[in-house]
Amino acid sequence: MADVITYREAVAEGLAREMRRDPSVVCLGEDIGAAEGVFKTTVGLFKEFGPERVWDTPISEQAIVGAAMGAAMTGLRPVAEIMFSDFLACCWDYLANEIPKVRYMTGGQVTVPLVVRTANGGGLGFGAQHSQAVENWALAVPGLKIAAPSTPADVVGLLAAAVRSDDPVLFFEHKGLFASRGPAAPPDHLVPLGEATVARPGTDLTVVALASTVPVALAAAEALARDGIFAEVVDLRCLIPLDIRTVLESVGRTSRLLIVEENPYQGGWGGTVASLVADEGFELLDAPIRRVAAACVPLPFADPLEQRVMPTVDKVTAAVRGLAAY
Amino acid sequence: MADVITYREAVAEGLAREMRRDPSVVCLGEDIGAAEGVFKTTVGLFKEFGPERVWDTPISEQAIVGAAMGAAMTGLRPVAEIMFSDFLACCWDYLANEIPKVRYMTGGQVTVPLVVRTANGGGLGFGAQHSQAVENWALAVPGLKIAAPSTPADVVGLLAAAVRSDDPVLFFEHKGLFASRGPAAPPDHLVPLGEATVARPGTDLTVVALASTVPVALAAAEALARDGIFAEVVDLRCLIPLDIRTVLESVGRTSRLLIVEENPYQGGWGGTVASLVADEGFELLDAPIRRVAAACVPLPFADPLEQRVMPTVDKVTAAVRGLAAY
Amino acid sequence: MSAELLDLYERMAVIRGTEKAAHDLFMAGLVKGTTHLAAGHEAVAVGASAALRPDDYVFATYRGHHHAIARGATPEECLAELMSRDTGVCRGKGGSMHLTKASASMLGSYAIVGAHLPMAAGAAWSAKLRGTGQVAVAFFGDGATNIGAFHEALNLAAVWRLPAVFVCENNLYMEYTPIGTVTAVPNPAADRAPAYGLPAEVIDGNDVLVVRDAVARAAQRARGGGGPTVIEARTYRHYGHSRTDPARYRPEGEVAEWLARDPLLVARKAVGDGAAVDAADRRAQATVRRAVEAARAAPPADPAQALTDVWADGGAAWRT
Amino acid sequence: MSAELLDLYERMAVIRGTEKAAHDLFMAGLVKGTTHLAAGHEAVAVGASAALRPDDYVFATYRGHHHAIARGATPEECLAELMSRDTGVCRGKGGSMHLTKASASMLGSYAIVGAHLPMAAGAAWSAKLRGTGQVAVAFFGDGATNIGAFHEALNLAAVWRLPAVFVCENNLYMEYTPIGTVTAVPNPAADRAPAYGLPAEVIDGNDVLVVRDAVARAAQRARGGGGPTVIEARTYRHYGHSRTDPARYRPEGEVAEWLARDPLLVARKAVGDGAAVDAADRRAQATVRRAVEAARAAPPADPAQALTDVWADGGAAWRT
Ligand SMILES: Cc1ncc(C[n+]2csc(CCOP(=O)(O)OP(=O)(O)O)c2C)c(N)n1
Ligand SMILES: Cc1ncc(C[n+]2csc(CCOP(=O)(O)OP(=O)(O)O)c2C)c(N)n1
Ligand SMILES: [Mg+2]
Ligand SMILES: [Mg+2]
Repeated sequence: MADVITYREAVAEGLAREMRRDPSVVCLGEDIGAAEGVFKTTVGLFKEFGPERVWDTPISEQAIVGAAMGAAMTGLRPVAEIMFSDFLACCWDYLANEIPKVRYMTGGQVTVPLVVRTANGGGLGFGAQHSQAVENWALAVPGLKIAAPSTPADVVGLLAAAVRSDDPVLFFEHKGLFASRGPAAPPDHLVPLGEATVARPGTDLTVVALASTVPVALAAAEALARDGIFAEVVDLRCLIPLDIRTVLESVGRTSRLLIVEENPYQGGWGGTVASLVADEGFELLDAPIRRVAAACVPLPFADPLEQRVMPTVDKVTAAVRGLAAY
Repeated sequence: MADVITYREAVAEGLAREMRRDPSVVCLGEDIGAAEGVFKTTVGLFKEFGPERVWDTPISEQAIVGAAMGAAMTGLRPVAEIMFSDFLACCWDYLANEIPKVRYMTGGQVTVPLVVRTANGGGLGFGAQHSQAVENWALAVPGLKIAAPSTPADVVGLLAAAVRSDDPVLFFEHKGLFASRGPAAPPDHLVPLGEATVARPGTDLTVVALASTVPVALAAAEALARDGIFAEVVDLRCLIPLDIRTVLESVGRTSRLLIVEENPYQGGWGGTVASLVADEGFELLDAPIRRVAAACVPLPFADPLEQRVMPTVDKVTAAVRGLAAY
Repeated sequence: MSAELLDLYERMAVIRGTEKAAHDLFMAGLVKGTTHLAAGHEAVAVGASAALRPDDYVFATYRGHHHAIARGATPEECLAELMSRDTGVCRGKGGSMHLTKASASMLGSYAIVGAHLPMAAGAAWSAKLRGTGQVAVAFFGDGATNIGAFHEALNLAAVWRLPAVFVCENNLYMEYTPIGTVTAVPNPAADRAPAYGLPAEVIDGNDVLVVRDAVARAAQRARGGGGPTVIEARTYRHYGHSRTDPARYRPEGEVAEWLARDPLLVARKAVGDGAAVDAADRRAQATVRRAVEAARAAPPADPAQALTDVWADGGAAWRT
Repeated sequence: MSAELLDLYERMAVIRGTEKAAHDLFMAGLVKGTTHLAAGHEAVAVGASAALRPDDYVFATYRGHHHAIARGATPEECLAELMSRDTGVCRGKGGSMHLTKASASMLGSYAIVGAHLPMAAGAAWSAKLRGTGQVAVAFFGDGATNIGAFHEALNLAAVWRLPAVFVCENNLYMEYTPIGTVTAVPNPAADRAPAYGLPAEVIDGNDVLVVRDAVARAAQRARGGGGPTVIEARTYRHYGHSRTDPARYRPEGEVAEWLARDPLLVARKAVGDGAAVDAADRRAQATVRRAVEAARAAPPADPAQALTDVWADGGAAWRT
């Protein structure tokens, strides 16, 4: 394997590793088999594992995720693909009401070890119905684990943890990162669910980011470092379990917190992080908690409009400066 | 009309008022017509307005809300009922991707003046799939207005505003409040969307609540007043538009904030309120922001378990004491 | 007299008695929330179970007491669940709408109409991939045939030729609204089967042997690789939709006609031996009586249970 | 020679030319995001429009350029939209997948498969209640027939006898997967119509007159209170699914066969008068050329527009 791979390749690599390891892992989704995926994230799987392990489905999101659930309850470890995360809305009952609840409401009688993978997020001019960052829908649902990697190695490592997890995991692959590159994952690479990482250490303020906003935050931190402002960037990697300890430790060092989200402010995961810090970290804070989030509008198609709406390096840089000067 | 009515009666009254006023208002939903609604919230409508204005539907949540959308785009003002708010998951595409986005993505060419009413919340032993407070799913979606009244008069007043709104409104009626009573709404009563109200003035701390948690907060405030702790209770009434000004003004007076939500902490609307205050009201605060929310579990069936999970007067009282003593 | 039929009769009588007890306990304030009694539908559950292997998967609805018991949940653990006891089949976390007995391959009762049909397709897919010869059966109401999940599940199961059986319990009503007023075809399930290239049968759902035989045929076809079958069992509920419903919307004549075709009466007649049936009734009553007593005596649900079982590690932690 | 047919030809040629321009502009880096060209499907849009009243409602998909233009959106405003211009039909906020021309009763292009079928039912319901005699038409792909919304919409429209027409553009493929491999019946739309008690026709979707006549019959039935009709128009897309798709999964012979049945060729032959058609082609080319020039010259989309039009008051405020 190459030393450097794309995020897109990492998805296929992560899936292949798990399918080799465990014959009960099966994949299903639209165009994932013979066609190797609309985003080319399942390249090679159909060839290596055949139609008994890689299933092309009709356009039936409820049947895809519902069948994955039934299969997960009966001895398989399905990995279902929902092509764009916006389409989770078409099978939301399964993600909100069925999969995350059945273990609890049966008093622990059944277990649902499945992964739902989906291409999340905007920035590519795909318009309002193919660009959303919808991890917050899932955040409000008890019983789902939520992973959203920002690097190829984390894709592989978190995918391994997700597939091996006996709990259902919603796995957000970011469309805007598919073409990005990074070091390949070492053999048997595993990143436990619920462990954030300090993507860049710093002293002046903490920037909490996720998936697409990690490179944005890192670019801003890089630019600011030239001006002597040193931001620490925390990549959450998962929303559930939420590694708030790492955030609080960082804020303990920096006394200032900025959260960078791709989703709109209202209802965003940053609110959960902010309120935990405003409670448990209140005494650590020397400044208001700020959030750079998307505007509260559907995502527009045209480039200049989309840029106006989404978080950008400039917006993060400005927010960091404001907070550092507070 | 009686001086005091139930919350349940207020729903039917509010609908009837609007249907009398505007012939383009039509209702659709499961068992709402001849049967007058599973929660008896459409009593009298079928008799007064007939089958041309009150439509019984099949069990087809997507068709109900999707048809309401098509009708709203073409000259009607539909009021669709989704029986339990949990079932919004079955038509989530319409609430998340279609209804709130079509105005924006067509550059303002179309308008979708509709209301989706639904029975929300727990506390009645209906189990994991019939008890959720799901307003947070909607909060994360730009383009939906969200109302959640706590009193019969507010039901009537907010319903009037919702039906007259040219924007789509998700209207949460709380199952646990249906049997509660309060003063009837005066004629032509209208409560504008996005105006919170101070349900009980106080000086020591601000308690922000919504729908079912308003009476919980009021009961706690009442009990605490006997001990000389005076909590101000703010009833948000709407999540979008969010009247954060009223919250900030109250915190300006009290310096302390407690938020009481029926939903779990993670992903809850309290996070949005908390982070706004932790930013814009940072200097007003003399204590951490606290939230009393449900445990992060699906709602259990059995009474003692459900009580353990949900916010209660005792939990709020304890939290207020803790915060007041901070 | 057929010993098997007598046994099926007794099973139905136990279910009937258990639900009667649930109703009485509700009235006595010992059952909270809601219940959806299946009284009148017993032949569907018992007949189907008689045709299935113990390891065949069953998925049911909120109206699922009969399926849980027919598949092996005990009346005691079901009543204990309804009464919020720690010995409840779901430890008090499920309630009437979610009875589940996974150890008997009864994989759950689901309260979102139609949601379990794709799950059954998935269980059938899993059985096929694992080569176990198991069949997955979904029981659902007439009202469920108009929801999208029905369509998606039947198409997927048909295309993948899955060992699934889709059994509609057509009791003529959704909650309060007659199914005929909101459905474009007379037989809501069977008339849709051709849209998926599937065979269908409309059967008498109140005759336990008819149900047994139809399900046996479908299960055999499924196990043989012939794919799914749609069975529409015509039946009737004796009570209202749920405990709050007096069911006044049903014409008296219709109710009387169906009560005369009570599955227990049908089976009693078919057995032929009145004394044997009376003895079965007495045994059933005793079974139910013991169950009620045991459930009443059981400890209440443990509030600490509220914070367990979200995750497979047994806990509910969502943050560090 | 029929003047009407020549006119229909020219309309198709304008659509073809506009999409060709869109393709070229994409290659030149002037169109961002994605496009789903309908080249090959023109007869469906133009034939249907010829059969409809100007105030009949149309709902289309992300593959909707042909419907937008057939219903009255100008090539210029469509290309301007694709090119992120302020003069775009949706002011740059929609893009290729969401072309909408509400003033021409073209109520939108929707990018979630199947989502617009219930909307069309709702528009038909509204027309019926308001007594306007309008019809609502939903155009959708073969792949859309397997999603739940299809089922719910057709049942509701049938039960309520709504003035709706459901037109499936069966181009044999979803994105890259042949529809036949994931659908349990050979005609994915028409074979489902009986499940809703609806009449259906499978027609040649590449013959503009055939489409016009079928839609005219269906619209007449709808206006007369006869309820919805399902039309399955067999057609083919000339390009891949979207701009990134070279469509190698399609057998060469199949492609050649369908290109020979290009709707423009079919219409050209039917017109009979080669010179007249050539003249129409030249007019169409001129129309497209002017549109491209105008769109290129138009000002870019205005970033300030990003924060308008969420609410009916024109704004986007969500808090005080
Ligand atoms: C998606 C969804 N919509 C509505 C409901 C509310 N509801 C519960 S049972 C029921 C009627 C179901 O009728 P049917 O399928 O015929 O089953 P039956 O109750 O007659 O056994 C309805 C509408 C629900 N649980 N789920
Ligand atoms: C609910 C949903 N699932 C998946 C997709 C992704 N997708 C877009 S187009 C398409 C294929 C649709 O095929 P068909 O309905 O035949 O229409 P065609 O593109 O051939 O015109 C798919 C799977 C989507 N947009 N919406
Ligand atoms: Mg029924
Ligand atoms: Mg197609």
